[in-house]
Amino acid sequence: MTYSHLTGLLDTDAIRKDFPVLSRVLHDGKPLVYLDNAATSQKPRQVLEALNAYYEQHNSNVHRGVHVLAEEATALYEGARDKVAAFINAPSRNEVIFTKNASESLNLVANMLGWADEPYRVDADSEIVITEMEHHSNIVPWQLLAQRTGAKLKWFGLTDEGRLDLSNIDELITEKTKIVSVTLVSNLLGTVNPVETIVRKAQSVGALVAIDASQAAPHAALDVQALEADFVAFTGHKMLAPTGIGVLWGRQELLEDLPPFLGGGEMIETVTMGSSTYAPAPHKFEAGTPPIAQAIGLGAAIDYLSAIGMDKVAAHEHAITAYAIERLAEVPDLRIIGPRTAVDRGAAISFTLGDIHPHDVGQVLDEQGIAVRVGHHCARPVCLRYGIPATTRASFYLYSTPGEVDALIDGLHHVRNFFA
Amino acid sequence: MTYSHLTGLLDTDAIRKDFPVLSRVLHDGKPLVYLDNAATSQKPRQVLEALNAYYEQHNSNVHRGVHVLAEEATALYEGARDKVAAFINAPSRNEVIFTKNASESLNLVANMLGWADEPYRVDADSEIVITEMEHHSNIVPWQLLAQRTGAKLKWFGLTDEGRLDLSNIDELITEKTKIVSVTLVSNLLGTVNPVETIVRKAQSVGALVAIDASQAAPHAALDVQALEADFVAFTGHKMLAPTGIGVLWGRQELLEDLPPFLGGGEMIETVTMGSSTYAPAPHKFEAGTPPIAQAIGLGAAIDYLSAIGMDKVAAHEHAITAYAIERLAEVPDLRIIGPRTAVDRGAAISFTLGDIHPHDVGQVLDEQGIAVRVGHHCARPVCLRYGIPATTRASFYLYSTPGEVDALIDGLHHVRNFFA
Amino acid sequence: MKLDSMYQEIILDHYRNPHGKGLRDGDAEVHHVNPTCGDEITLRVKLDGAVVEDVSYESQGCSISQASASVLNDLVVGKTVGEAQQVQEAFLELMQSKGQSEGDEEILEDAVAFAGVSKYPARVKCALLGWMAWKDATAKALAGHPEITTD
Amino acid sequence: MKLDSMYQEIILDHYRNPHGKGLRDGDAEVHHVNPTCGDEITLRVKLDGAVVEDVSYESQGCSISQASASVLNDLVVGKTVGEAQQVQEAFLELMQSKGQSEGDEEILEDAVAFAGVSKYPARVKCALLGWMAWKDATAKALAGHPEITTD
Ligand SMILES: Cc1ncc(COP(=O)(O)O)c(C=O)c1O
Ligand SMILES: Cc1ncc(COP(=O)(O)O)c(C=O)c1O
Repeated sequence: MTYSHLTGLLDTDAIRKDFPVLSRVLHDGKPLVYLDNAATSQKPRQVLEALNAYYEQHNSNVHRGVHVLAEEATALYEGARDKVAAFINAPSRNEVIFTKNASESLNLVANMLGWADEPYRVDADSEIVITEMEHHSNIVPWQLLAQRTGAKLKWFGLTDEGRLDLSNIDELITEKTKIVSVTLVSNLLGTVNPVETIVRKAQSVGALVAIDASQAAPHAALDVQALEADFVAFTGHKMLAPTGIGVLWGRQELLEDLPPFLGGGEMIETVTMGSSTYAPAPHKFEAGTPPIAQAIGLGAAIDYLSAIGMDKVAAHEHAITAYAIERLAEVPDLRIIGPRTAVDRGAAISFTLGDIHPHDVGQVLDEQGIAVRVGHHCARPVCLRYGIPATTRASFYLYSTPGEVDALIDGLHHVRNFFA
Repeated sequence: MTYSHLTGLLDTDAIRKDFPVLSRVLHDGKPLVYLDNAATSQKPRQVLEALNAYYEQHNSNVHRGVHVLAEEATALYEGARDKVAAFINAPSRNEVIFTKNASESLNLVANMLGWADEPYRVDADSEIVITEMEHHSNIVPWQLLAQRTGAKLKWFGLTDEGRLDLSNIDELITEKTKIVSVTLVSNLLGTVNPVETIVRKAQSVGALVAIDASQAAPHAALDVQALEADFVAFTGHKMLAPTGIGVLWGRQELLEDLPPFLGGGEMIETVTMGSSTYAPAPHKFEAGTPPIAQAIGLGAAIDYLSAIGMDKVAAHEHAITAYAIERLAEVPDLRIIGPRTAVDRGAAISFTLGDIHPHDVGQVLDEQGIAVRVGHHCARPVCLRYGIPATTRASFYLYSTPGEVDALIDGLHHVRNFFA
Repeated sequence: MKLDSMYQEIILDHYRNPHGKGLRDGDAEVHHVNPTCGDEITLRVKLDGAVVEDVSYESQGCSISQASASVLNDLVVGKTVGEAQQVQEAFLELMQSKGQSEGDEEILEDAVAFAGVSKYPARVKCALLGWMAWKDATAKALAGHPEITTD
Repeated sequence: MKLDSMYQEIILDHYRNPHGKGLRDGDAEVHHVNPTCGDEITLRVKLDGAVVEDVSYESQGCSISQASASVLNDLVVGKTVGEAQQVQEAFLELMQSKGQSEGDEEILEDAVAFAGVSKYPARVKCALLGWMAWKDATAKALAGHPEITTD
């Protein structure tokens, strides 16, 4: 096969050498074809080296020490915050809060608003707006907040094409809306959402906007100032970084006004038994020993991505995704759940294959070394919306190749034969 | 120097070879003397190898995949849960919840009780009991809970010797008490607390007991069944494991009855836009992609500690601590804050040195390669109790040597001369 | 090929032509979900005294969970509750064997074909979905008939 | 020895004999804390028109924070608020220089001795504690005297 018609591909031969796991061979000789990147990404050697260097030379608790290791660890940890701030074009490094994952970031927002004073406080008169394509991590925190405060939860529905249905935006986002929380890119459908429209509407009624960028930050340039949202959440493990690290970016004035969530070491200014005052953001929201090594690993991941260039990463994935959509059309009985074009679309493609259950599809693909994810992808409402129990999802990243797309297509033919 | 009078010492020559950072040389030739173990421990090669092996060979998201990597990652992650369960003698592996640190574990308990139904619910009629020697991470979550529910926060005071004053236990723990949360070992004073007395009293009034074992789990055998508490929290980074991983153990019936805290992927049974049901514990309390690699690293740390034997670790630290207390007595103007004997005492020793501020003590020690922690050690009420702004703290672990104690003593003499 | 150890011909046959599928009259009904993958089953048990008269079900899931419900129907209908419980326990044990057991063909009949599934941790829950639902529904049905003893 | 670059003799002198310590009459009072180490200062500013008449303080902390408050007192008392603010800014700049600046002795006088501290990130906050408190207290005092202009 030649892929000369695909433009914007990265030099994956070189890139793949940085990822040890990609040379794994499975089941008697099948090279790993890792197409489960929307679930988690693989880690380049550069990130592992940053972790090892930290643990082997600088490991110490941060912020409170005057000894060399403590100063080095603090400089590395806070240096990672600088890298994140630059990566997302944050106006201030103090707006970058480290969490354990995107789920914690989103729960942090929900809980801050539950305990906030006016005008932010979510209470029985408030409305919360989400969408039907959210990941469970951007649904359940709002359900819990609604249950606990009496607020009303509303949501945008989806079109048959797998896009947000904005037709009733004026009914959904009203004077009662306190917060709108929406994903930038759907992890199941792959849809890239027109969040500007939502942000503009929310601003007009004085509602806050949180953006779940978990599937966006790894794949394209993210500019929190251009987004004009109030909060942006994402997760390290999907963008070449270790597990155990997430980010919440929030606007400085908000972070100053909103109450803390978790209490403990590091987030205080002064403590007496009777009461405490809190450190300024971001520390106010980072209780306890933070995920130090993991933040440093995220910094190294950002260095890696930035050296390649996020625009180039996006172009590569766009080419691979377009090619995959084209080739998936060849497979009989295959139905893509989500946009069937590569326009406004991320690199995750969900589909059904006749009435072969995704579990079975995934199992037979696995036997050929092809790793895809099957199930509801923590977005069960999307499956309900499209009347399917589950999907098979192939998702790409900067190291994915057109050859891997071909392997997937061959694999799917094999699946069909197997269950014929 | 010969240390033949010290009994129970481990073979630290062998052990130290496993810890790369311990061979670091600072400031033109001063070997690192790492005495900041109560803040965080160093990591043995075996733990780093477990992390690297995970990332280089098995990295995948857990629980929802049918492909090989997902199965391997799940087996490793859940295998780590088995190791933790065995390490603390938990009746069931399902009682082991992975968090990001001890602070999150303690906040999780406080929040569960705030949102619980009767009989666990903490409300305006309830009382919460802690102690004056708690780490901020076991103070602030309860202050927040008290503020948010109207409950009353009470606490045990301290004796001049640095022990819990239990004389008014019957006034403190009453029929109104819903929860008593107390540290097993103080991170500042080093005191080991008689938690059995507190547990018995709490049981007699039907209150729950949470134990902060952050400074206990790394240093001696921990048996949650023998403790008879309801919750036990600890943190990985202080026990040879990576940053970014903590544990909450809770009794099964409680975990079944109590509501979730963070919402998101992994913690659900089924989700519709209107409402969700939750997975059984421990998953109910693990929203989002967990700290997979970090849990696996904790498992490797537990393997390392268990191979040596926690009783031997405890004996080693006891010998070192006794020796340090003996030698610190030689330093003029040095006042130990906390028990002045090695009985019922952990391996953290805080002290003041005349009126030389701990920051200055720490800085001058650092110049000699000696890493101690200075400040209030996230336990400011203890400093207030003893009328001091801060302390210098030296804390030992299984790789600490009597020679390092000697280096500390020499260093302290040098500090005195420097500021004389 | 390793895969064949999971997808035995017998399993694929049951999957293509499930036995006893559909909801009929019952003494108790349960709805079980596999939270990790979303497979679902609604299952009814009808008892005739101490005998399992019918097991009817509507389910949605993979070949393994479908086939396993079908085999369940084959194996327990017509048996006394006590006998059926023994089969259920033997099946549970087989599924937890991590590929170490071949299963007792005397008791498990066609269900021994699932031995290969026990090597795939992610699929064990699929195979058990129907059986756990049956266990639960039977307990419910028995609770409504205290006169029936099963041992 | 590297340490000597931090603990200059001038600093140790100020630490042993702090200038202007103790709380006296003032137009505004602030209380600042260094949350990472617990150092505290209560500081009062007294203005006489546009001139800093007195800076009085009670503080608890390390040699660096003590000495820095003492040097602050030396440097700003008697200056106009505008001049004093320039000194404060020069000192802040020096402390943020990460060891890259020696400080302008014309403006900073004794305070150039703190240049070495700027290499120790954990101690920069100690050196700045009193100065930040002074800045804050002065802003408060000025707020009470809208007639005073500082530029
Ligand atoms: C007694 C005690 N409790 C709780 C903690 C909090 O642990 P972490 O910072 O890992 O959440 C610590 C350590 O800092 C501690 O020493
Ligand atoms: C869109 C989206 N939001 C949120 C999450 C949650 O991320 P995490 O599991 O790291 O908390 C994910 C990934 O699982 C996701 O795809």
